[in-house]
Amino acid sequence: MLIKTIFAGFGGQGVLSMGLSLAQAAMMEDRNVTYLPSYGAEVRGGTANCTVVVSDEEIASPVASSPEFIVAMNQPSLIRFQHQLESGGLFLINSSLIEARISRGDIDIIEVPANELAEKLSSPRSANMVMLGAFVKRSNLVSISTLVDSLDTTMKNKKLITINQEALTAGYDFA
Amino acid sequence: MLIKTIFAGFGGQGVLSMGLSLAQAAMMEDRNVTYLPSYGAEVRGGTANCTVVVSDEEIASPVASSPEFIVAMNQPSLIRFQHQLESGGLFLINSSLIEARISRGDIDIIEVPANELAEKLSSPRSANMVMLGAFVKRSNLVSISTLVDSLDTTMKNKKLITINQEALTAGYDFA
Amino acid sequence: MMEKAYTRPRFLKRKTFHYCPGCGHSIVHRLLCELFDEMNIQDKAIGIPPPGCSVFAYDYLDVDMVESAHGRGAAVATGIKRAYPQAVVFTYQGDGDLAAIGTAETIHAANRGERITAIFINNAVYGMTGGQMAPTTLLTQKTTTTPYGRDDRIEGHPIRMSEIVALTRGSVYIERTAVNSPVNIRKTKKAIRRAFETQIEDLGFSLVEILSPCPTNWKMNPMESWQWVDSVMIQEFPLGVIKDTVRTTDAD
Amino acid sequence: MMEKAYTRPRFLKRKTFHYCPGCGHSIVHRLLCELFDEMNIQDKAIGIPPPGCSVFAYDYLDVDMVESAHGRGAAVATGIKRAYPQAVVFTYQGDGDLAAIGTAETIHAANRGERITAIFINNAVYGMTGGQMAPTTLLTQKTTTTPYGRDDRIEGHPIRMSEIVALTRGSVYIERTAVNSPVNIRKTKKAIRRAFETQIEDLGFSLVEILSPCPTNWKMNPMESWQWVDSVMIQEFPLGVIKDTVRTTDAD
Amino acid sequence: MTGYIEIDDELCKGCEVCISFCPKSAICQSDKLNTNGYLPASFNKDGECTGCAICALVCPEVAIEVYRG
Amino acid sequence: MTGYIEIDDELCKGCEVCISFCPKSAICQSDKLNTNGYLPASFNKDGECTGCAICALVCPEVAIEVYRG
Amino acid sequence: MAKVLMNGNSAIGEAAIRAGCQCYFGYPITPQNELTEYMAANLSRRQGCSFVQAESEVSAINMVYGASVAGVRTMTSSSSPGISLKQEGISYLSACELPAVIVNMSRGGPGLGSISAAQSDYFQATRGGGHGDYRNIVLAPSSVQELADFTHSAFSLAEEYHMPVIVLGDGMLGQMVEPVEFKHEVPNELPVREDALRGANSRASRIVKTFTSKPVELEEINWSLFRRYQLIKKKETVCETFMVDDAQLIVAAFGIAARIAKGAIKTARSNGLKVGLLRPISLWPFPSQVVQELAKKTKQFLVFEMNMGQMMEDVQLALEGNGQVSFYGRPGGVIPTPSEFLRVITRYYYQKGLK
Amino acid sequence: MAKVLMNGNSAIGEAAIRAGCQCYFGYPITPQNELTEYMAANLSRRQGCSFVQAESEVSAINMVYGASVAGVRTMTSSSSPGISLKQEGISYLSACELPAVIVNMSRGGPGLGSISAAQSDYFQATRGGGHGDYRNIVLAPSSVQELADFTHSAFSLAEEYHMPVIVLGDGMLGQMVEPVEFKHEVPNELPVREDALRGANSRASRIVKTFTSKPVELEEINWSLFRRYQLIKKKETVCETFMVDDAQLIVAAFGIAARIAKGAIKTARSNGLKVGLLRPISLWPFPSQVVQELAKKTKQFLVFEMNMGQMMEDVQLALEGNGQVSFYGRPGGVIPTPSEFLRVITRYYYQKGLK
Ligand SMILES: Cc1ncc(C[n+]2csc(CCOP(=O)(O)OP(=O)(O)O)c2C)c(N)n1
Ligand SMILES: Cc1ncc(C[n+]2csc(CCOP(=O)(O)OP(=O)(O)O)c2C)c(N)n1
Ligand code: SF4
Ligand code: SF4
Ligand code: SF4
Ligand code: SF4
Repeated sequence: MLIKTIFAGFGGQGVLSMGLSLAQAAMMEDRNVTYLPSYGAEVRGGTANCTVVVSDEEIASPVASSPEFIVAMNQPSLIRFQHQLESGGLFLINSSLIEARISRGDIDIIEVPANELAEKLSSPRSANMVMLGAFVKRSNLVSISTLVDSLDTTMKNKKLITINQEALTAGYDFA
Repeated sequence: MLIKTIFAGFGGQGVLSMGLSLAQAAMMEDRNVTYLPSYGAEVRGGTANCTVVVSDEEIASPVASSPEFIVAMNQPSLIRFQHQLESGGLFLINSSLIEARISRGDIDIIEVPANELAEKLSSPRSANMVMLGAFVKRSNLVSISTLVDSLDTTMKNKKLITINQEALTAGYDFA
Repeated sequence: MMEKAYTRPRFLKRKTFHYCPGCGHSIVHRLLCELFDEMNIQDKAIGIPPPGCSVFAYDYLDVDMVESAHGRGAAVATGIKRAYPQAVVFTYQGDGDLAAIGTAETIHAANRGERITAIFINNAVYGMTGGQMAPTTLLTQKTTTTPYGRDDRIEGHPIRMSEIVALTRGSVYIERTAVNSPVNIRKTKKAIRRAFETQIEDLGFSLVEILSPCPTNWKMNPMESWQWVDSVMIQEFPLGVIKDTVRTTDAD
Repeated sequence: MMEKAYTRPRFLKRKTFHYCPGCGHSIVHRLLCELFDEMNIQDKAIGIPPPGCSVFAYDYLDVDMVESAHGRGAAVATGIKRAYPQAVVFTYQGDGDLAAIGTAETIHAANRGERITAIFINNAVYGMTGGQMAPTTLLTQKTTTTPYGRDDRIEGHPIRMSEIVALTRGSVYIERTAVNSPVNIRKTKKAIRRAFETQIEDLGFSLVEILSPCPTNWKMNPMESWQWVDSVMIQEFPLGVIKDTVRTTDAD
Repeated sequence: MTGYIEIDDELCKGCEVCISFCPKSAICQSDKLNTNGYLPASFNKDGECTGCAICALVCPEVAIEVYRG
Repeated sequence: MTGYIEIDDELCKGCEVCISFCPKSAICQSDKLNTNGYLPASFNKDGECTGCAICALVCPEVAIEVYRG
Repeated sequence: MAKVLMNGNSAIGEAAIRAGCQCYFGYPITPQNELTEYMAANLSRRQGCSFVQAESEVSAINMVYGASVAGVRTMTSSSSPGISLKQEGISYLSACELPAVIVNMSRGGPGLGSISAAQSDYFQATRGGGHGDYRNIVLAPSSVQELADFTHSAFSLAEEYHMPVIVLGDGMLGQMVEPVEFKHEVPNELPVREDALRGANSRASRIVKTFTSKPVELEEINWSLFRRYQLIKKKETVCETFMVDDAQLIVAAFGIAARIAKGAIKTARSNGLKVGLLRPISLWPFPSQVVQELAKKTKQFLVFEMNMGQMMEDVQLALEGNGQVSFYGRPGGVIPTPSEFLRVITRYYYQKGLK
Repeated sequence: MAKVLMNGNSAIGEAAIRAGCQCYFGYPITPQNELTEYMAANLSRRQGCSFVQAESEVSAINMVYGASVAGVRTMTSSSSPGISLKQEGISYLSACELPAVIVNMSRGGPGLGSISAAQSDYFQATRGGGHGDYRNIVLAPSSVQELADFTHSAFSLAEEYHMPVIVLGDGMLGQMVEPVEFKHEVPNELPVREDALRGANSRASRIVKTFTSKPVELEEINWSLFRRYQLIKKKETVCETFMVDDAQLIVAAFGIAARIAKGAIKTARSNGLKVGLLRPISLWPFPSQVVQELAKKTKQFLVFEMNMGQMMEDVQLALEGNGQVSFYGRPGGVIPTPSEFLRVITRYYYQKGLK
């Protein structure tokens, strides 16, 4: 079992910490895991994305040309990655910021109004964790409890931790 | 036929131009010739020497570990090079500046009071050419006439040329 | 009927800048393109952008351009100018590039009086590589390689490269400006024009140091960064003409 | 009965110098050895002679010494001092070494305020390699690479490195002296002592620029060359304290 | 009003610099993201833009064209 | 005379610097080359050397030892 | 100690500190900045330690030279173009027999190239890109864990053999995050070499140099270095083999490429192809004997590198003709996936008529 | 034109000027100073030409880069340590496909080493001491005449293939004086390349660069370079053979070593030993086919280099096992005499039981 996931969005949306938290949780569940952020000269505040590979065996490459899961936090990411998804894969869409539709029939699509949900929790910046919670519910990659615990290591600020943990659960319950 | 000659002396004694003039003459006589000056960090005004190889075939190396001829313009050179001379070889000594004797019976030694002879010509700085003239007489490497002509190319200053050409002949006649 | 009061310069290629919102680089790019046109030197200009956030400058400036190794802009410019003196040659260097690895190349090109112009973008950090300390980083300023703030006892004081270059007698025009306000932007354009002129007049080496906001690595929003240039940077790097041997007499 | 008024310094190894007759290098060597003794730092001193006529300095100075790559003395010294701050670290560099290829290393070590001392031998030529132009070569001076005399339009003016280094705020003591007369030689020794003191007092970077005769490459006899230092070199490179932040307040 | 500007939504990165410098506060931020995820500046037509072109002078993205008359 | 010097013939390179700076002209050049081919300086014993040590101060070869008393 | 998630660059930094690295000298360059930044955060204010962001890579390597002369454990890191600038310094370190650790997280070249991962500095690292006859031990990790482990051993090797040791990684290894375990604690006492220059205190003064006007002296230095290199070849050659026993085709790859290859080989095996992996871990000394051993059973070798074919030459040199070498290379920073490479393996396998 | 006596360094300078070299950028270093000085005397004040003594070798190579971008014939020269400092620049020149001539009059290494002649920069020159996959044509002269001739052809090759060409000499070739004949006159018009950057005058603006955020672009650059390298291997491989037809033992040597070897071989022949010489003139591309041809008749090869064994690897690579390779090397600047090497030849000849 080897599962590749791409998280993509704007620079400010906390896409990378989605990936890191997932990776941390996977490690805590003793799985093999790699996390690879996108880096490059062209990345100047613009879009960001990262790839997380979770597996039971050694992982050959942290790169995912055709991932099983894609989480798109904004429209450009949807456009850029929609054709990369493995057929039969799952595409999570942040419907708060994305209107465009995907023109593929061979994949599952789930829409999560991540920003709205975050607003409801009156913590707009934790839309990413809402999305991550929803993702984990559907992907079943790690247990939501491990994920919640993982924030204790991936985040420093205690106050933020609780807020984000709520966000995770909210997303999880929504999906 | 391949003949190696080393000219050695103090920095100021014009040792290098002796070698260059010989090389020039050899070239003018269509022989193969190489000239190699000593160079190095330790050479700071101190001693200087050069090697001239004259041959009828291609010359493999411009270096002379055991030369057929050695011309020593001063005492340190004599000390340094006396044991390098090929047995049966010829050692020319500037007796004006050298008292020391050579402790080898297997070689020919010729003493030329180069400085005195130069003084006589009232051109003390041309002791080197006196010595070169004597050298050519005994070595027969090139004809004295070619050597005399060679100065026209190796030297710039016309006045010096005539003085040095006289010196050459003086040395030639002496030896 | 309305006439155009401002429109995109013709020698600025039509492409969205890759720079961060509020970055000063693209402003300087625009000024250069306006000058290529106004001074009509577009057909003589050769630009040299070394690595740095502006490594892609050739995607925007519609003149001949050649990439250079990090810090070697002044040497490359020397080579070009010596080979083809008719050209108007300029480097476009960051503070890491010009004031750190390029220190020797810059000072000696200036000292030789090479007829070239250095556009020196001082944003007090290494932008492209992610906000490390630059020689121009201010005291106590936090960067990714001075996480505890720059300490003069350990990392030394910010270096005033323009003043150093001004000591060389081959340098003829040096001015420090900024691109954080309408008036400073106008002055910057004047300075660059003047620098190009001294080159064209075959007088010697010219350099324009431009204080430029880097909101991303300063961890500020654009307007905060524009104000920080005034409130902090200019205290350490005063604006103005540092050397003008043509107007005044030799400064050193 | 007679007592010794002058005898060979104990930390000067017994060996004939390889330098040319009248060369200033060996005088500076002697002064250093006298100071190792008088300041009793021989057991703390670490010297760095890069390539140059003085590359063999370790044959004479009886202290720990390490060869450095050409121009990198200040970087090597930085490494040593950072690893072992108790040492008294000095570089012994020619003008080609310190003012040409070593420009960046020197300026940035000074700017960081490294507690090291640079002994900077300015003889207006590259001696070891046979008398090529140095950054300090005077205008119209003929060298093997300026056979027509140095021309400021082509090769630029001689560079005043000490004044440039003085602009960095990490430098605390900078003086220019000469070794061409009894009084200048005495002043040189005082300057080096002062430089070592500022290092030992942990104040910052110190540099002593020493105008030094090179009869061989100047094509003069020793006394002519000693006089040329006065008559020509000092006009371009005025002697005296250039910076002393301890005595006076910061110069820049 | 004696002038007006055109802002290219897609070039704009929402840095708000023009907004801060506009002497007539004739520019405000729009509330919908452009495709690059920025909230672009938008010209408020019934403000009193004089076409002074200060916004264009400061705009890092060269996203503004100014008309005067 | 109140002082005298010893010159090491073999260290000396005949640069004549000591000769030029000796205030009492108590040093002259010898007429025989040393083994390195230099004409070394030589001390003239019946000059009036004061042992001021200026020669030693300027000698590039550290070839001079000075005695005073 | 428990596993932690870390990117490769930071893992190198942590491992170096635990190996007693006292002085780090570096200069920013992507994709190794996290290492420089890690040292800034964790070494710059540490008691008795020092971090300097040099004005250039040239300066950084010469600072390393100085710190090593003073007897402490020291390192520098950079990526391809920056490593090119260090060549003179590396030659000096090698000549003066000074220990140092040099990390190259290499990127696409030549020129400014790309900041993506590549392996095209193999020749530079193994043949010595600097002047003169010298070699450096070159270690090629292929995971974050190995980056940490090899960095640690690099310091010991450098000290044992008095020479620079190069850790040759790449941009992807530096950027990727994996669980890593650090097996050593930070030493309470920082080691100082016996032969350090620290002033002629109750001992004679010392000289560290190579320059000589007598070539024979320099020849002797070269020969003594060479004798040491022979010893290192015997004792320090390391490599990994995977499923080679019955292999009809052996893939030779190092670093990140070996890791990708291994993934592809597993699938190839499950598809019934008899494919094995030879992964040199020490690139110099190169595991030539192992290659010769393998060549006794397997005749087909497929070298896979993220360059135009560099390690390939070492495989050919080792084979001396007993074995056929094919090459698959992706230069410039392109990183093929295991499945892409699987297709390559499969094609070769059948082309060569293997069953 | 008649023969003149000249030292090797000056001969290179004169040949370069006659090849239309317009800009020279250098930095003093023994044993190549006569070349820099020759250019100072003969290029610095020449109409339309330029000589710059740069502040360093790093600067010099980047000035060459600039002059080449502007379309003129340009060169730099140095010796081993200085060449190490040029590695990044050479990588950039190669990446941007810019013609340039680089002369290395190499000396003893590693480190500061010695100023005597050596051949230990072979790997650096032929493998690319800089980062990334690139090659340079490397020519190895063995006489003052060849220094002149090869310098001239180096400029044409550089321009034809848009790449740097290295003339790899040594300290002795640079210092020695021999008769030399210059076969070309100084061109009345200095050539300017078509693709020069000289301003977007009545043409679109041009960009010279390699940097990209898309590795595939960089990969394409690498592949196009590689295709050119293949072509060069076909067309520009040059070597000399001497008395190889009936040879039982073939000596392989380049540059000054080949010249010494030839002298020794002549004597060996007169002593009845069947010895021949293989002298690669282009070190890259290396004359592998010739080696393979020779290996059909001769099985014993003795590689002689003034280093610890570098070209030896290319001989082994070419032989692929059909032939035995022995090595005799003198590193550090030691220059053996023909008679010394004759003893070596003789010893090997009988050890290998050759008749
Ligand atoms: C030899 C070399 N070293 C390091 C780098 C990495 N690098 C690229 S740009 C840069 C400096 C960027 O800072 P700056 O010059 O201030 O320009 P900015 O990005 O801030 O505009 C560095 C260190 C490189 N490309 N080459
Ligand atoms: C990288 C490198 N470039 C060039 C040289 C050759 N070189 C040795 S010393 C020197 C400069 C000598 O001049 P200077 O520094 O002024 O010292 P001086 O000999 O005049 O005392 C040079 C260029 C070298 N050894 N290494
Ligand atoms: S990092 Fe800074 S300098 Fe670079 S583009 Fe962003 S704002 Fe501009
Ligand atoms: S060349 Fe000049 S600097 Fe060098 S030893 Fe001779 S006089 Fe002194
Ligand atoms: S200044 Fe330009 S980029 Fe910034 S908000 Fe205004 S229009 Fe947009
Ligand atoms: S100064 Fe010294 S070296 Fe010179 S002549 Fe006098 S004693 Fe001799």
